[in-house]
Parts: sequence; C-alpha cells; structure tokens
Amino acid sequence: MRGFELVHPASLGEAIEILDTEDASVRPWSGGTALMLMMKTGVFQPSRLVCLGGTENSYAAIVATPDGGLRIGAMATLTSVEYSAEVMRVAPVITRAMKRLSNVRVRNVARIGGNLAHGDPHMDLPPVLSSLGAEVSITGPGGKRRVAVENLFSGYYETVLKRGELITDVIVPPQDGWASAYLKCTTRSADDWPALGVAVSVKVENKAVAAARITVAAATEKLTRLGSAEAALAKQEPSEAAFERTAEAATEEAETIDDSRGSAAYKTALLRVYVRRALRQALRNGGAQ
Amino acid sequence: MEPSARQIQFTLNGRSVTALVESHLDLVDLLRRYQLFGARESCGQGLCGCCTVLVDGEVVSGCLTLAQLVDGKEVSTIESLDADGELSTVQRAFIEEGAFQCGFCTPGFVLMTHDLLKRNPDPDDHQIRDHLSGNLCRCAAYPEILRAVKNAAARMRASLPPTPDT
Amino acid sequence: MTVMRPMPGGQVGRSVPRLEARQKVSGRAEYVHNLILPGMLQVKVFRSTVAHGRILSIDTSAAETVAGVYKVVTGEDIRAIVPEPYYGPAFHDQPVLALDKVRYIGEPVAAVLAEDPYIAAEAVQLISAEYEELEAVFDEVEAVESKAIVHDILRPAGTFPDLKHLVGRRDTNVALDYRLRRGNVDVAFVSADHVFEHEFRTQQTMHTPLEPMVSLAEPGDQSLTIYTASQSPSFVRIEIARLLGWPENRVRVKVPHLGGSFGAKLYIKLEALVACLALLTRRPVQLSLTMEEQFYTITKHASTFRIKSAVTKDGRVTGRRCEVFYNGGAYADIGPRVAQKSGFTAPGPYDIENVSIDSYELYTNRPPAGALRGFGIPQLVWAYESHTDLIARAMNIDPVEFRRKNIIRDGRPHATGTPVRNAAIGGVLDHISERLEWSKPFDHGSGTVRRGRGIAIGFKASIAPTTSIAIVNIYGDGSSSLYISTVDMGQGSDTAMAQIVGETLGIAAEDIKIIHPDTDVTPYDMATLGSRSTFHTGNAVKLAAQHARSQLDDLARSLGVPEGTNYGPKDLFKKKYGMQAGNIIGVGTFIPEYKSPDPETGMSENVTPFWMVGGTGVEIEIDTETGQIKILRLINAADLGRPLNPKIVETQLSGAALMQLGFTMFEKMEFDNGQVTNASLADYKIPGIHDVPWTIENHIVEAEQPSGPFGAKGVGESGTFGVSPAIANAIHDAVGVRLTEMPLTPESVFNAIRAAENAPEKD
Amino acid sequence: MKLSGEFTVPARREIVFERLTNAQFFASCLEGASDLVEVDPTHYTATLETRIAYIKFKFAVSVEFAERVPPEKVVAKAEGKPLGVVGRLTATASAVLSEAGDDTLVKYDIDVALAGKLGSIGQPVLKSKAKSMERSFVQNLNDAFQKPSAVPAVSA
Repeated sequence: MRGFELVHPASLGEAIEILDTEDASVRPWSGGTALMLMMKTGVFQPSRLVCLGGTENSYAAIVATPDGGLRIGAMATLTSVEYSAEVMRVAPVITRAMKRLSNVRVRNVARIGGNLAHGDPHMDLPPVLSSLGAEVSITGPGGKRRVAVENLFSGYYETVLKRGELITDVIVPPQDGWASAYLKCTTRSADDWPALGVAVSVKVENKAVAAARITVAAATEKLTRLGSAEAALAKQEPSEAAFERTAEAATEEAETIDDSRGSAAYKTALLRVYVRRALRQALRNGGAQ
Repeated sequence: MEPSARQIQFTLNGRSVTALVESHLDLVDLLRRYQLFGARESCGQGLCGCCTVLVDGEVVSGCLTLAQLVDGKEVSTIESLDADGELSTVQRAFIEEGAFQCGFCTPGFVLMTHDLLKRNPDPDDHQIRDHLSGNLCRCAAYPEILRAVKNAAARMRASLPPTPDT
Repeated sequence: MTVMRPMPGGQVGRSVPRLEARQKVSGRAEYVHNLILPGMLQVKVFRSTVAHGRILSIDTSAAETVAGVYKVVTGEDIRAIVPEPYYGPAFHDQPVLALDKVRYIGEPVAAVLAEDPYIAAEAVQLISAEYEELEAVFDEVEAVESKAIVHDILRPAGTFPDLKHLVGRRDTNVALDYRLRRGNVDVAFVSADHVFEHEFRTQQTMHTPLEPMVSLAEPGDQSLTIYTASQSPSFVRIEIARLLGWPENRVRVKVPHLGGSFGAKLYIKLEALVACLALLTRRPVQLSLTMEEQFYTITKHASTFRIKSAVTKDGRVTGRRCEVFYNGGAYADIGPRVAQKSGFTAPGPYDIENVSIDSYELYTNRPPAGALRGFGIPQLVWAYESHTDLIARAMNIDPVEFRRKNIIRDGRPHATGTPVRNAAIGGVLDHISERLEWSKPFDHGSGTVRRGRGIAIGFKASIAPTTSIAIVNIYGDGSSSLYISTVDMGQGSDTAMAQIVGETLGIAAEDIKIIHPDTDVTPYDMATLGSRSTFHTGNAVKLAAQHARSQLDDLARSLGVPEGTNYGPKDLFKKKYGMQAGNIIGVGTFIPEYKSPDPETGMSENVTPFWMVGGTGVEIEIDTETGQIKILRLINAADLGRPLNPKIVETQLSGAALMQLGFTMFEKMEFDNGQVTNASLADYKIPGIHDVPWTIENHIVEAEQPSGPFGAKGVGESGTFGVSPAIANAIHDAVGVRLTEMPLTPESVFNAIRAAENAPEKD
Repeated sequence: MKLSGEFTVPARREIVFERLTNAQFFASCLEGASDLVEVDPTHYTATLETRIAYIKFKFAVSVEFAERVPPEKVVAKAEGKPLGVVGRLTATASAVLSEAGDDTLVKYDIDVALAGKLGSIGQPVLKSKAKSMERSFVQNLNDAFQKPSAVPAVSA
C-alpha cells in the first residue's frame, strides 16, 4: 500500500488530463471508501490517486431542474443526497433507500459519482436510479456524453467508463405520475449486502400501466433492467395476477448467480416474490407529488 | 522518510498541529502518534465503527480515511468529549444503562449517538437502529445501547432551552 | 467482628456500574494495542497456502532485501531459541512457525519484522514456499477413518491433570475419545416402545473479538515481559517458561483490558512467536493480527452429533446413545477438553438409566478450533434439544411436558454418576414456559405468514481441577487493592470481585482497586474461562478478604482495642505504627473438590464443582414465500446462583444469547478446498443492531449455590445454551419442517418448506 | 469453486481431442494466457494475466496433463502463483468428449481453488471472473473451429 502519490488537481479538466493514461494504477479518488478497501487488502496498489476535491465547487450541488427533475453533482456525498429536500420532493424513493444504504460514516464520505463508478452490483443506488430513468453525464478527454444508469455497468465491478472519463452529474428526469419502490433482501445479518435488490417504477394512466421500469441488482452479475417483465406489465391493469405474470417474466429473464448469500435458484425465487411486493408497494406509495 | 510524505496541518481536538504524513497512512495510524487510542482499527473495512472519528464535524471511519486528506480540517476524537473532565450526557447514559462490556466499540457508539442526537433530538427505535447499524458490538450490548441512547436523548431534551422548532 | 469501618449497604446483589466504566466510554481504557515501546518491531506473518503439505523450501531472500525490513524468520530459525518449539495446552503439537509440515491454509510459516508494519506487510508478499502436497481431510466424520493423517505422532502435554489420560498415539486423527457407559443401552433399545435416531450438524464459526489478537514481547536482562491480550496470563507464563527452559520468574506476563475474547485469546496464541522473535532480535516485538488473520488462528468446532433414544410409550427416555464428533482443526488447542467435558453432558439434563457416549476430538486440515463461549455445549444442546422436540412431537406429547417428565431432579445421578445438586433445571424450564404462556393457545398465523414457538434447555459442568489464588492488600490509610490474574474481557469480573471484597470487608466496591494481571505481582489463576471466575476466583477472593479481615481482628486484639469498638483499619495502623504505614495482606486459595472420570467407564462421583443451567424460549414468524425468519420474542433464563451484580448478569445473558443467535442464523466460515473464503466482517456477518429481536427478556432464576461466593456461580455461557434448538423447534412448530444443520438460513427454511410440499412429512 | 458445462464443437472427436490437448492451441483460446513454455510433453508453464475493472491479476502457472485417453478424455492440472501477493491457484479440469453426429460434445468439470489473500477475501470477484473466462474460452474454442484457418498449426 506504500509509495503512491496523492495529487490534487484544481479542476475537472486537470483531473481528466492526469487520468488520461494507460496506467491503470492511476485512479480517481472521490470519497475513497471503496478504493481504500481494495488498497488495504493489497488487491490494488495505486501509483497515483487523483483527488477530485478540487471539482467539488462545481459538481457537488443538488438542484431541481426546470423540467421538474433533478441534477445531482457527482461529488455530492450520499448524506447530502439523503437529506436533500429536492431529492425528497422529486424522488422520495431515493431518500428512503438511503437510510439502509451502507452506514452513516460511509454516506458522509462516499460520493454519488464514485458510488456508481465503482460498479459493485450489490449497491442500492444503481437499481433505484435506473428505475427512475436516471442518466449519468460523463466527461472525458473525448468530450461529454450521457449514459443511462443501467447501461453504465458492463460486468461485475466493470463499467463502460473509458480512460480518463469521469461521471460529473446524475440526471433524474421528472417523476410526475410515476410511483416507485425499492426493496432489498438480506439473507444473513440485516446489515449485510443484499442478496437481491429490486427497484420498480410504474406509471399508471387510465387505470392501466402506461410504462414501467423494473431493475434487479445484487442477485445478478450486474444491474439488469428487466425488459420482458416491463413488457409483461405494460398496458395491464394493476392486479395481483398482472404482478404475478410480471414476476414470472422477471425470473425468466434475470440470470441470478450463486454466492454465499444464496444459490442462484433461491435468488430467483426471491426475485419472484420481491418483484410482486415492490410493485404493490410502489402503487401504495403512489406518485411523487 | 518516503517521497510520498507530505507536511499537513490540521486541528486536533481543538489544537492546531502539523505532521509529516506518508500517503498510505490512515487516520487511525496518525492519531496513534498523538497517543490517542480511542479510535481503533478492528474490521479495517468501515463496518464496525471502532475507528469512528469526526472530521469537520462529520463522523467518518478513521480506517478508511487517508491521513493526508485531513490537511486543513478539524479532527475530533472521543477524547475531546471529556476534555474538561466532565463526561458528556451520552457517556453518562452509557454508564448508567451498562451499555457496554469489553468497551472496545464503545467510543464509536458514543460518537455515533452524539451524531444522531445532533440531527434528531428525539429518535424512535427505528431511527436509532438505522443510525447505529454501521457499528458492531460483539459483546452484543445492543439492548442496553438502545436504552442508553434514549436515556441520553431524554436528558438532553430536558436540559435544552425550548426553541420554536422543538 | 471486632473492628469495622462505616459499613455501606450490601455490596453483593447491587448493580454496581463497572469500575472501569469511565475509562471505557471516554476511549481511555488500557488495551494492549495502546502500548508503543521504543525500538519496537512489528511482525507480519507469511502463511501457508496449502492445506496439508511437506515444506520443501522457503525463499525469504526477496523479502530480506526490502528497505526497512529488520529480519525474516522461519521455523528453523526459531529452533535457535527453542529447540523443540511445539506448544499447546492439551498436546504439544503446534509449532511456533511451521516445521517440516503445514497442516492448514493460513498456518504461520515465516515472520517478517520491521519498524513499519506497512513495510513488513509488503515484504511478506515477496516470500514464497514450495510444498509437497499431501492428501488433506476437512470433515470431522471422515477424519476418523481417513488415510490423511494430520499429525504423525500425538504428544500429550500433560499440563492439566484432567487431560492426563491422553496417551501418545500414531496414525490416527483422534486427539481424544471420551467414552461413557452406564447401564446397557442396547438392552434399552430392544425393550423400548419407540426408538428415535437423528443426526445434527453445526458449522465452523469464529469469535471475531473486535479487538483483534495482539501480543507484545519485550526482552530484558535474562528475562522477558509479555504484554498480551490473553485470558490466561498464568498459563502463558508457564508455557513460555517451559518452551524457553527458564524458571517462571524470568517471564512476566501482563494483561490490561481485553476488547472481547469469548475463548479466542485463551491458553497460548501469539505469545510464543513474539517471545521467540523478541529474543532473536533483542528488540520489543509486537504482533497485531488483522481481522482476516483471526480466522486463521482459532475458531469454534464444527460438529456432528448422532443421537439415538429409547422411549417408553408414556414418554420416559430409558436409553440414549450419543456419538459426537468435534472438528478440532489442525492443532488440538483445548479441543480435547471440549470433547471430554462437554462430551459427558451429551445426553442432556435428563435422567436416563442407560447411556452410552462416545465423544471424539478430531484433527483435520482446517484452522484450529478451541473454546468459544460454551466450550462445545451449544453444539450438544442444539442436537439433544432438537432431538427431544422431535420425539415429543412424534409421540404427540407436549414438548415442555415431555421434558418435565425426564429432567434430572435434585439429588438424582447424572450420566457420570455424579449426583446433580443445586441445578435449577426444572426452574429454568418452568420459568421460560411461564413467560411464553406455553399452556395458552398460540396463534400459528395463516397464509404466507406463519408463527411458531420453541423451547430448549441445556446445562454445563464447570471446570475442575483448577486453582485460583487471590491477594487482598489493605494499605496504611485503609484503602485496599485486590490482586488477581483473572482477566476482565468485558464480563465484569473486576466489578464482581470488588463486590466480594467489599461485602467481606465492609467497603464500597467502587473504592477497591483491582490490580490487573501481572504475573510478577498477581497470583496464579488457572485462566479466565468457562464461566469459572465468579465461582472459583470469587471463592479465592472471598477467602483472601476474610483472611485480611481476621488479621485486622488479630491486630485490634493485640493492640488491646475493646471488642465492638468502631475502629477502622487506618486507626489500627496508626495505633500500631505511630503513623500512616503498614499493610495487611490477605491471601485466599481455592481448589474445588473433583474426581476425574474413569477412563474406561467415563464415570465419576464428583465430576463438577457446580452445574450451569440455561434455557431459551422463542416466538418466531416465518415468511413462507422467502423462508425469512423474524424473532418476535427471545426469552432467556438461567440458574446462576445468587447474582452478585444483577445488571451485569443480565447483560451477560443477553449478550450470550445474541451471540448464539448469530451462530444460529447466519454466521458460518465458508471453505473452498481448505481455504476460508469469507475471512472478513464484510463476508462473515455477525449480528448488528438490526438483528436484535424487538423483545428480548433475560431472567435470573432464583437459586443459590451454597458452595459459591455468597451463593453465586458463573453465567458467561449459560445464555448460549438453548438459543439454536429453540429456534429450530419454533421453525418446526411454525411450518412443519425440521432443520438439522446450522446455520438456519432463510434459504434452508425455504428449501425445506418446498421439499415438504413435494413430499409431505410422515408423522 | 466448481464450474461445469458442456458445448458442441463442429469437428470430429479425434480432431477436437488433438486440439484440446495441444497446449499452444489451448492457451490461444484462454484469455490472458501468454509465454507458454513446454517443459516436457506433459508439463508446461505460462503466464496468465487477467483484469477486473482496474485491478490486474497475474499468475505464473504450470500445467500438467495428468490424464490423456484419446480421443475421449483429458484431465489437466494447473497450479499458479499470483505475482505480488501471497497465494496459490490450483485447478483441475477434466473434459469428456463424445460423438454427436459429425460434431463433438465436450462435457467439462473445472475445480478452481484460490488460497491466500485472494481466496480469503477476493472470492466473489474472482468467481465472477472465472465464469466470464469460462464463457470466453468456450466462445474462442468454437470460433477456432468455425474458422479452421485460425487454428494454429499443431507442432510436434
């Protein structure tokens, strides 16, 4: 763990310049809680850590956008997201998820950008944000681009972020008419990483589901949006039978994996139950307004 | 000294200090240099809370904090609570309720309780559990800790002057 | 009583706050890790990556060249200090660093010393070793017959008289086989109306004290001081002195507070290594394990228990056969005592005419197993109370009624032949069933939410033979200190002992200073283990205080103070010496009566100084769609004699039960080919605050242990006994399925429910 | 960690057997394998480099063909040492080949074990990596048989 250098670029541009290197041992450092774990175990030996503190002034704000959505700066701490009145107003499902996300100390330090860029499939925010239709703004040596949260992840701890690219903002679209819920299931201690996380957002118009977003995490290798489950629910009148069919489609689509939190088969069984329960809860929660 | 070492300046329990710090050093290591042992590394993963420290008034895991990054910041440890020789209300409540056994995790729980009561002077059981869920007590004095938090909250509320908000 | 100080209220039975409370809440309590000595070297350990293999070579050359590395040491280097560097309380089987062979993945093979621990850790990564891999055995039942032999020769230590019968054997993994034969169990089975037979298993777990193990050795002139987080300073001194071939007085062992232990820091762990390294380098040496390394150091036995009972049609158990296999891992540690001492209670607290017990401690190629809060008892209670419940259900007898019918009543002989006295077995059972309102109808829920309740009781024999010595020193001003080598690791022994002194001398417990273990200063105490301190050390402390008191009386008499005068010690000293001066030193030694079990029959007429009884009742709720279990009520009760400090006692009961709740529900060391794959608190989950049941009650069943100090006996483990089977029994009650393997995960409940739906259980 | 599965290769069994037991060919299908050196006809050494996100793992590996029963069965054993960290990778892979018309059905079982730091705490991550390597190996193998030209020449 010894012998690395901590550098403090003053701006995003400067940071990107330093990070634009072949050398994978040069890494950005926002809150550092995840990277520090990798370093302490000796799995990752950095040569240079690029502190993003210098970008904080420009990229830590949480603001309501004119369209009624949210823009959350990548350097916003999870705590600031947790206590943000804007977040609570636009997407209370995020606020609720925060209470049981990691722990207070980590939330005080970890940044939303780093949380997403880490690519850990057990995290709570990616499925929640994905079900809200959120996107991330990315800036890199090649300019800016936007990626839907569910497309950010390419594998276990892998993202589509390219060399030198940093997440700068999380953009949550307006949630008018959408009802959301996030449920997670732990199978060992209550504060364990989830064996399964299910996030759903449903828009009901004229008593029928006009649109739905259903995402699964933790039980699968990476966050997965369950298109066939969404299709199964579309145009249906919300009912136990419709939820049942949606859950069934979800289990057929999701490729669950074995780990010490449960077998793949068990996680599939949990998914069936939790999709139904999440849908029920979302409709109980109702729209954000 | 390694080339990665850097001189930093920070406030430690109210006093300004400077230190020459290698890049890999974490905050718990740094505090040991000042004979402050109340924050201690246990799980090394930010999960147990034994290394809880306040940086700029926010609770953090000392074992996940690079020491160089406290440059210019205000660091407070458990040892600051009774600097004037008086235990805090929370500390007294922990003693009164017998909310610890071996005591290794206790400074972390005490600091987290202060943090909770600062945000929420009258937490319910769920809120207490949520706030303290990142701290582990292998002696499992949890029922007593829950009682101690409530005891402290009640005493602190009683001693606070009423304000329009409360 | 001739002289007295103003007498405060009764010290015994008062919930005195812990003496060290202020230090603990302010982060100022003294732990070994607070100690930084000038010139101190830090140790990092290179560990085996092979489960069983012969060491062909160890290459330390690259590590030695790292700037800042002081020295790299292998097992052969240790021989310069200790020619036969094998240690252990039961067998001298564990090398300071591996010699010739490695026996589990994670075994220490080499040590790097550097002033900077980061440098030592980095250098460790540069060490490599070549091994000739040998066949390995991991399962305790397979170990009995396996061709893979972990130790070529067994070398019993002979340190403790109760393990004297261990004899050197070859070509076996059986470290100990305890046998008990009472009556004729085969005849009982033949003549029984019903015979029941089951097998139960438990998983390997770890203590995970939050203060990871740490030891520090400082060389002196022809001497060595060891500062260590240990439950057994007296044993550490004896064992280090034996290894070095020194008299005991050249080894000094000091122990401050422990940040939890639960059996982990018992007997000898890191001390032999730091002692050798300190002598090799002539520098103070500290070894502080990481949480990960603790998993390689000591664990709780995995076990398999085959139990078979003969039962009459009216529900009397007439015969029971118990075969218990404890997975001891690669080194015996105190496992043989676990197999023996716990083994003889395997039939449970039941009055059974015909009993046969075979209890085995087996060597395997897993990390070593030793004592963990209950010393093998929770594994047994898990099995016999699950079995008991299954019998009652099958015979359609109420499980509480069935137990009442069979429990050992006062004065009746236990399986060993020892009459059971002062054990509130029935009292604990009655108390829990009353709290649960057992006789009232119970709502079992409906649909996907089912509810169930369960009860289990267990008991444990205390440790013997064993010796405790205490010294009470009264100073010139009348203040006093207590010198004991009992270690306060959170259980509150300092406070309880101060209360005993206070009660005897008429002083407030808070005014008594406890001198922490320092073998140059504090007298011998066998170890702080097995809930023994309250009873054994407590008796010694009481005797020491009485001794001091009688000397004060003698002094008063010799000074001609009239009987009944209110004269304090200070006044006496002043009268005697003409100024504030002098000491009165009271010494107490306690050795309980005990008779070792006969090696052939396993019988003994006095197998324990006292019995501990504990039980648990639970109400649970199961989500049948997911298998998730919610504990609605957790009710613990124990017979601990008369409580010295009710509040601390209650915390002990509750803490023990919650710890066992973790072992019951989710804690499990996962292995892949001998490698533990979840050696961190990220992947090995222990109970957190959200896991605490919303209702938890802890009850002290009123009883009195006449031979204990002021009627008290130990309590540290009793809360663990009944938790696991009570929950398994409640699961059965709720959803009709039986789990026979711990942990009781939601997935195992879910699978059992599905399996039962496909193949309905026959009753 | 156990991985098992089966796949069909569009080639005759003898040819598949020959290719699978050809170390050069085998290594060419395994992502990150390089520096293959033949020690003797049943023993080889190689370097295996893999990456999970930004973290690199490099192993020095030795491989032994423990059993070769042409054309139906092959068992290989591999042992590797991670560079820069104490540890040990062991793997036993067996493949059973059976005819499926003109194609060959390959059934395989792999038992991979990791000891040391990577095994004690890196297990979930590496397990997922092993699975993705398994998938890419099968894919590469299939590709190689689809495009006979891509098959490296079998050297003696």
